[in-house]
Amino acid sequence: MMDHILSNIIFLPLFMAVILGAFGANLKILKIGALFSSIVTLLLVAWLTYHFDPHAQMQFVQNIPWIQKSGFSYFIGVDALSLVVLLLITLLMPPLYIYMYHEKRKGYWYNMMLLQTGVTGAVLSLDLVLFYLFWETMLLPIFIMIGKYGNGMHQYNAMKIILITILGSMSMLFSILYIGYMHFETTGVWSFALNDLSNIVFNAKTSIWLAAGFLLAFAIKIPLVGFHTWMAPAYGSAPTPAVVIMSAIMAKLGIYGIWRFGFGLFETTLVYYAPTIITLALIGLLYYAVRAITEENLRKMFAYSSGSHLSLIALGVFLTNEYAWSGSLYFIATHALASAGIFLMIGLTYKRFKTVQISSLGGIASKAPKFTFFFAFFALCIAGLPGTGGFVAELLIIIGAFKANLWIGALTATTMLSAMIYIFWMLQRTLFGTSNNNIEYPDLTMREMIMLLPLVILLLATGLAPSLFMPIFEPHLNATLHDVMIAIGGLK
Amino acid sequence: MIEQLFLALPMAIVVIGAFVLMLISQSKRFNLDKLNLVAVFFLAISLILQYLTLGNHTNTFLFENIFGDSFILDDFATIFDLMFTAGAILTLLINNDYFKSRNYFTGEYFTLILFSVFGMMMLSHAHELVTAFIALEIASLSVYTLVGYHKNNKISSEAMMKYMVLGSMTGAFFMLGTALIYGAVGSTSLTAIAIYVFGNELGDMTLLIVGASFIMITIMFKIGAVPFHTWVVDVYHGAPYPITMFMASTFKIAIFAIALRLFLVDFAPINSFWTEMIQAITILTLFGGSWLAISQNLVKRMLAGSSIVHSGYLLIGISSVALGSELAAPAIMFYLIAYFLSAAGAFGILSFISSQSKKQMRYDDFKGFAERRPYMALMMTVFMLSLAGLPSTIGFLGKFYIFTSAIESGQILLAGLGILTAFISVYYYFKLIAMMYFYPSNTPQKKFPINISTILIAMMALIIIWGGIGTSLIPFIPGADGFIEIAIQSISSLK
Amino acid sequence: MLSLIVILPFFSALLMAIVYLGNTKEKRYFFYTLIGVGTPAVSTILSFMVGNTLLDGSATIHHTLFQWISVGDFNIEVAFMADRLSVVMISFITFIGTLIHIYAAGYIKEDESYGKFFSYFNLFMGSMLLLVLADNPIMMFVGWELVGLSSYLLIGFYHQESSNITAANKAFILNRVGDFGFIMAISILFISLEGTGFTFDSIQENIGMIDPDRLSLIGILLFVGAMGKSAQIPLYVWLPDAMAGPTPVSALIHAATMVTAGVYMVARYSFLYELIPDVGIFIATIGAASALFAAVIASYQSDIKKILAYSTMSQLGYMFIAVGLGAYSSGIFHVFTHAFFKALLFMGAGAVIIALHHEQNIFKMGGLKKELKLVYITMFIATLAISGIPPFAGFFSKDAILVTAFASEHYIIWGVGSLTAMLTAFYMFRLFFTVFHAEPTETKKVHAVPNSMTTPLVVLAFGSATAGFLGVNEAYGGSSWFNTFLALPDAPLHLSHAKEYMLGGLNVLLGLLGMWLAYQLFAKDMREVQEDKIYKKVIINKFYIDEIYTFLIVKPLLFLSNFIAKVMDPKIFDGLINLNVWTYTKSAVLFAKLQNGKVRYYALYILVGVSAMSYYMLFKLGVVS
Amino acid sequence: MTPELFFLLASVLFSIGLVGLVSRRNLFVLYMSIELMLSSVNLLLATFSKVLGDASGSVIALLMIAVIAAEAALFLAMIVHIYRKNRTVDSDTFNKLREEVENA
Repeated sequence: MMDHILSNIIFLPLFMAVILGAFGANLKILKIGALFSSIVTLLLVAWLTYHFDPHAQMQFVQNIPWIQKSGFSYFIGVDALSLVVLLLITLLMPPLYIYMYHEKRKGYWYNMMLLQTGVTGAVLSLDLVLFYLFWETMLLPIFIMIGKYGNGMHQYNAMKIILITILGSMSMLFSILYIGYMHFETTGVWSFALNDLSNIVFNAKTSIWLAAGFLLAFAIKIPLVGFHTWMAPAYGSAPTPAVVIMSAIMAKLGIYGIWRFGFGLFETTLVYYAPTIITLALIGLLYYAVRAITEENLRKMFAYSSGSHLSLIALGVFLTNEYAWSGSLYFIATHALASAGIFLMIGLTYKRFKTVQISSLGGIASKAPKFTFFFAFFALCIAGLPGTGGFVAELLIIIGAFKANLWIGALTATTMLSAMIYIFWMLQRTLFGTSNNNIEYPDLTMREMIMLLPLVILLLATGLAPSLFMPIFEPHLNATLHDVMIAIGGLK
Repeated sequence: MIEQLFLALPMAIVVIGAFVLMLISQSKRFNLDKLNLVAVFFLAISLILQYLTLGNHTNTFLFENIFGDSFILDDFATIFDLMFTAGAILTLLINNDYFKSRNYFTGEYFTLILFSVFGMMMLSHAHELVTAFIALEIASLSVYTLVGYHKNNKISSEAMMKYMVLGSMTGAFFMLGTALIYGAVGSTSLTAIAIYVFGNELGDMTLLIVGASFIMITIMFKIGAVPFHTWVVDVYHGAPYPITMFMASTFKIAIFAIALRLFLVDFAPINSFWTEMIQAITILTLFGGSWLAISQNLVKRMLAGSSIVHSGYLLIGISSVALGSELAAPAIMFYLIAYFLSAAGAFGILSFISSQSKKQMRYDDFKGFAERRPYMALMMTVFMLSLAGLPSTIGFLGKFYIFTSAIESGQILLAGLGILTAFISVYYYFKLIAMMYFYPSNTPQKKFPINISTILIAMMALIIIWGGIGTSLIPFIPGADGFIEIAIQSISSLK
Repeated sequence: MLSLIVILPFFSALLMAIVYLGNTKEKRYFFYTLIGVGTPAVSTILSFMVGNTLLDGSATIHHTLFQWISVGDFNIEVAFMADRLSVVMISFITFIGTLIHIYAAGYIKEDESYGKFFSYFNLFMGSMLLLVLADNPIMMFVGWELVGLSSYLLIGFYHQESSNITAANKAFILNRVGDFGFIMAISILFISLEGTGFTFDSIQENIGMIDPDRLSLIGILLFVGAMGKSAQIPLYVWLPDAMAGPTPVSALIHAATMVTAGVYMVARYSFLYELIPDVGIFIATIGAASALFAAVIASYQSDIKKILAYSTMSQLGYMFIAVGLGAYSSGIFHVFTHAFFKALLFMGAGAVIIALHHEQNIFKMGGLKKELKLVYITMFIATLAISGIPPFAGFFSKDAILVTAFASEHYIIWGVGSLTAMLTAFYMFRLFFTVFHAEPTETKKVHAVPNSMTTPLVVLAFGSATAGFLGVNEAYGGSSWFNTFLALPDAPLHLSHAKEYMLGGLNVLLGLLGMWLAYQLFAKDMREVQEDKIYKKVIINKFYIDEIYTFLIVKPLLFLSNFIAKVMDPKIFDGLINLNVWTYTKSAVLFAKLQNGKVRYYALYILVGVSAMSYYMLFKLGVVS
Repeated sequence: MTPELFFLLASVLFSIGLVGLVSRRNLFVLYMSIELMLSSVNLLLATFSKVLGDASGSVIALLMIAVIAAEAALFLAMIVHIYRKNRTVDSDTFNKLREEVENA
């Protein structure tokens, strides 16, 4: 169990899904199985975290030749970077299953399990082809969930997200092929393992194109401004669990990919791209925020909000200094928790009201105080209020930005403002005032509270005592940053 | 002598089976099931024999003292034979319900299938141009007939007519090429041609080159490369499902048997002569194919169009060979296997469905399919993914090797275009998946029928998955490595 | 002990929140009162104890709770520092805070979300104390934000009324604009310190290493933060609207404590500001402008709480004059005294409002001096204090400021200050007379005011009467004990006592003049101000500043957002994608049209292909070139 | 009679066949054109075997004739069948199989 722990973590949900599907399990069994798999993975990851050594690089590595003829290897391992995302995935799964408690359509559950395997694998794989495999695998469940269980123009939107995303991954595939071939050309053996490929020296021109291939894929996933047209429709029409995964995990995988593969393979080239991406990120930061102000659909509003925050994270990554990097990684975690929370709340709103249009909400506060508290809390977390994790992360990124450049810093700091505006206006129209409808508005049930409390506690903990969490990834980040700095000739 | 016979047996058994079927098909005592079983029986024996002969070819030419060097025996040919027979068996078994659901199927059908298989095997073994032509004609003529097999159906006969007119026209080109080459070399045996080609300078071989180009026209026509593609969509559409499946999966591959043999061995020294032309045709084929594919309503026609695109990918491989890529030839071989499996599976499901319902398979007819038949939908999804070349399927590996070979031979543009068209193909394949999954079904869920066809389809789906992710670490199940092994072995046996 | 002062309110807030959310219907009057009022009382005692330890000359007390964050050289601890400045602050904050809590217990009694109120209120206390006691800028900023949040929550306490929430949002967002400056300031400060520690002490040591331009940039940005919190021009517009909250909130947050945070912050960074006097002048100018501006508007308002709000703003202006000109302790002194009488005024106003069933228009009151004897007397004291009539508290602090302005030879600022002093007396007594003396327009039955509300008034009245004596300076025979205790780096001022007497006298005269004017105009018969003249119209509408802001900021923002929603996303970005798709499908259709089903054409295509190939061959073979 | 003339004749015949395929609509004419093409090829083979003084060319020609005969049988059968079905041999009338192009 424990010596192949990573493989277990990856494949347990899939295995569970296959077993249940093969025996045509009935709904009850299915629910229990799904929850069980998620909880077991959570425990495994807990064990992993406990035995994790922050000062070592790759750990629990498992490197088995997979398809020798073409040098694919089943090469997985975890370092601080992937551990953070891994923790997020496994932490979010049980609440999602609790949320889906009333879900009767079986396909829903199978998709979620497949999805978990997909994202987990993408996070843990260190072989480019393996990564690509999982990267595509996690698209399918999203595709099906949006298209089948979504609302609005869900068929069209599902097609849109799948096409635009696959356009990105195809470009990445091209780069992967090329890099693999270059390794073959230089060394005479096929390999797509990250640590082999990172030894290749590219000439500048090629590496610029190769990096472009990867960056396009990641930019679409994040999405940076300009690659974002799939985002709002997809978020708008996806069912809540899918939205949570998309905003809390998959969008983060874009950043993760830049970190792992971008900086893993061609640091110098990324420095070449840094100005472009920093510009895009800064534009996105404001663009999305401004767009969100007049958005009527809550899901879409927070889609734009997370777009804005992810631009901030991308900015932090490309600033390449320790404050910004720690901030970004910390923001990945906290924003994932916060957005998961808010999207769950929106989902609960939808369950109660059958709408998420702000104009048809209002006056919730006087009807459902508990609901109001949680909703407002998560909204404030998104807004980066002190005492919640988001603040710490934003603070670090802002400081990093100022370290890079005064003007970038000033623009970055506007995030303190921008989020505030739309969130507070939204709160006013959604929670407060007098209700536009006299439907009976049930307050949170016990189950829903149990589902939400872990997120609340974690968010408070990350906000009040970051020093409890940061040491997990601090050393690794510094080491990586050090290497990068050496690679790009120490230019800051 | 005996050993020679043993080596000749696979072909012989097939043709004998054809004759036997021809005889017994008249008697009333044999209904379709029985005939089907007989046909499968002969094919199966031949398959087993081929499998046994695989790898132990002591002497290269069949009955050298009789036929001269017109029949070569090597793993390359044998592996193709394996695919032909396997394809035929799948066609026969999977479509068993289809035959019974349609009233126009009679015993001759099986005869014709076996004859065409025999023709293809001859083609893969042919080491002499006239033999190749005759083999091609045997195969083609039976396929022509099969296409028009639904006599009372207008579009079936129309498809036959078109295919036949155009096919014979290009057949003439093949013959012309043969004649010219004969004029140049003084013999039509590939051995002599190879010697001649090695012996002379490019400039002195004008006649041979012209002849070879004419032969190439026929090949391009048969694989449906733009602008020789126009028949593909119509004929695939007009033909009954089993025939479409047979053509798409098996007959198409047969052409590559001779094409590769010519291109890789005998014209190897001069094959760079056609590079630019092939590249041009490749680009046309890729785009023309995907253009045809996205503008279709019938799934059958869409698959036809997409099969043109797949020919485009194979052509990428060919041009890489011309530019001296090491990986290209095995890549083509592997891609053929991958495409064979995927296409056979996809068409198999189509014909299975249409055996249940008499509908024209439009996209809209698939609405709610996932709710009616969840497992079928799952398999169809697998085949679609494999055709689209998404990872964890064998189709992905196929594209992977093709593109890698293109990159190796420095055709970055072609590789890029290939990936672009692969992206476009995602649209029309996923459209089907969307149709199957996104819409509710008004009829309740049907039970998964356990019979030979469904089991075979399921097996193929599993093979496709395993061929995509299968590692040879698990003993006795070759997985992806196994297929690559086969491909390399077959190519290396060419000489 | 030090950390307890801060943590207790937070803890009790959390406790009450949980209990409240547990069952919102139940009143639990006793429990909430005990926890809610008890906690500030406890912290008051603790603060006095801390103050006592400092009084007998001991140095600053540091107390580190735990390491908050440590990224590279960015080490921030949750640590508290009690030096003399912060001790003074926490003493009066907790003291007055407690009084107001008691007052609120009576004021809010009937409301069903009693528990929520006290939870918020304690949250505010905690945040304010955190702000004051913070050992490093980051912690200060955390407190700074949290007071903003709690003020948002409390302004929007009556959330059924959407306008209240609008006011709350306005307050919070404008505060955030300030915080935007603040965070930029501290970030730049940290970066420029290059990792030599980031507690106030270490900053003070290494402040020299920053070049002056950078330093003044930091100073200005910090002051932007102060503008937001302390409602100075141009970020003041939230303060009048903030009166939408319950009166105790206005008394505690928007009069006594939170709004003075800006002043405290400038004083806290005095070591920084003393290096950049030019910025100081700028601050002083802003302060003076705000003071006058607010006073003018106040003179034409008719809502009792709005008047007080504007007067708060103008008093804050005084404080900024002081700190801007380097007289930090005078500034803090005014903060101190102002806390007493302004809280008193608000609570008195609150009492009146309660008595008249939430009537806030002073011109609908009148002649209440008989019904509300106690309130009348206390309010009178407070009014005298704020008008700077000796010997009440306001006189000494305000006088000190004006003296500083005069002494530092910024005569314009001084003049503006004096003029404002006159106006202050005018509008305050205008309020006083109209509410208590003038003949009521219609008779109304007055609702009794509970003791829990009146007792704090008395205590504060005593305070506002006497608090000034703590800081009596030499000229008036005192030792200006307050300033010496604070020991802030004040700019030395040289002014003969004669001049000081003269200035003081002038202030008193101006005050009396304003008083007399108000008496003439309003004591007998009051007339609500009419918008008959254009200048009145402008003033009564607060110079249309809100409208201008709406036009300059809100409108463009909404327009931009709509533009993105309507044009950028669908037309530009989606448009590009759709254009590609369109061209592709169109070409596909064209290509598919070639499949016209006629076999002759198919043969033709093949023939074309053959010809092309033949040409290629001829070309390659060099027959044609 | 030099072989060039035969080559010329053969190519002319072949071209006539091609042009006929493209230009004519009657199925019989199409069939004839194809026959023409194939026969021209036979002529070519015969000529080559004469030129090279090698018999195999003529043998191949004979083989060809057999193959062509087989094809002819199928072709004619098809034409007859088609004529029975829809009383015409005009190839242009058979355009059921075509793209029904919807305005995509």
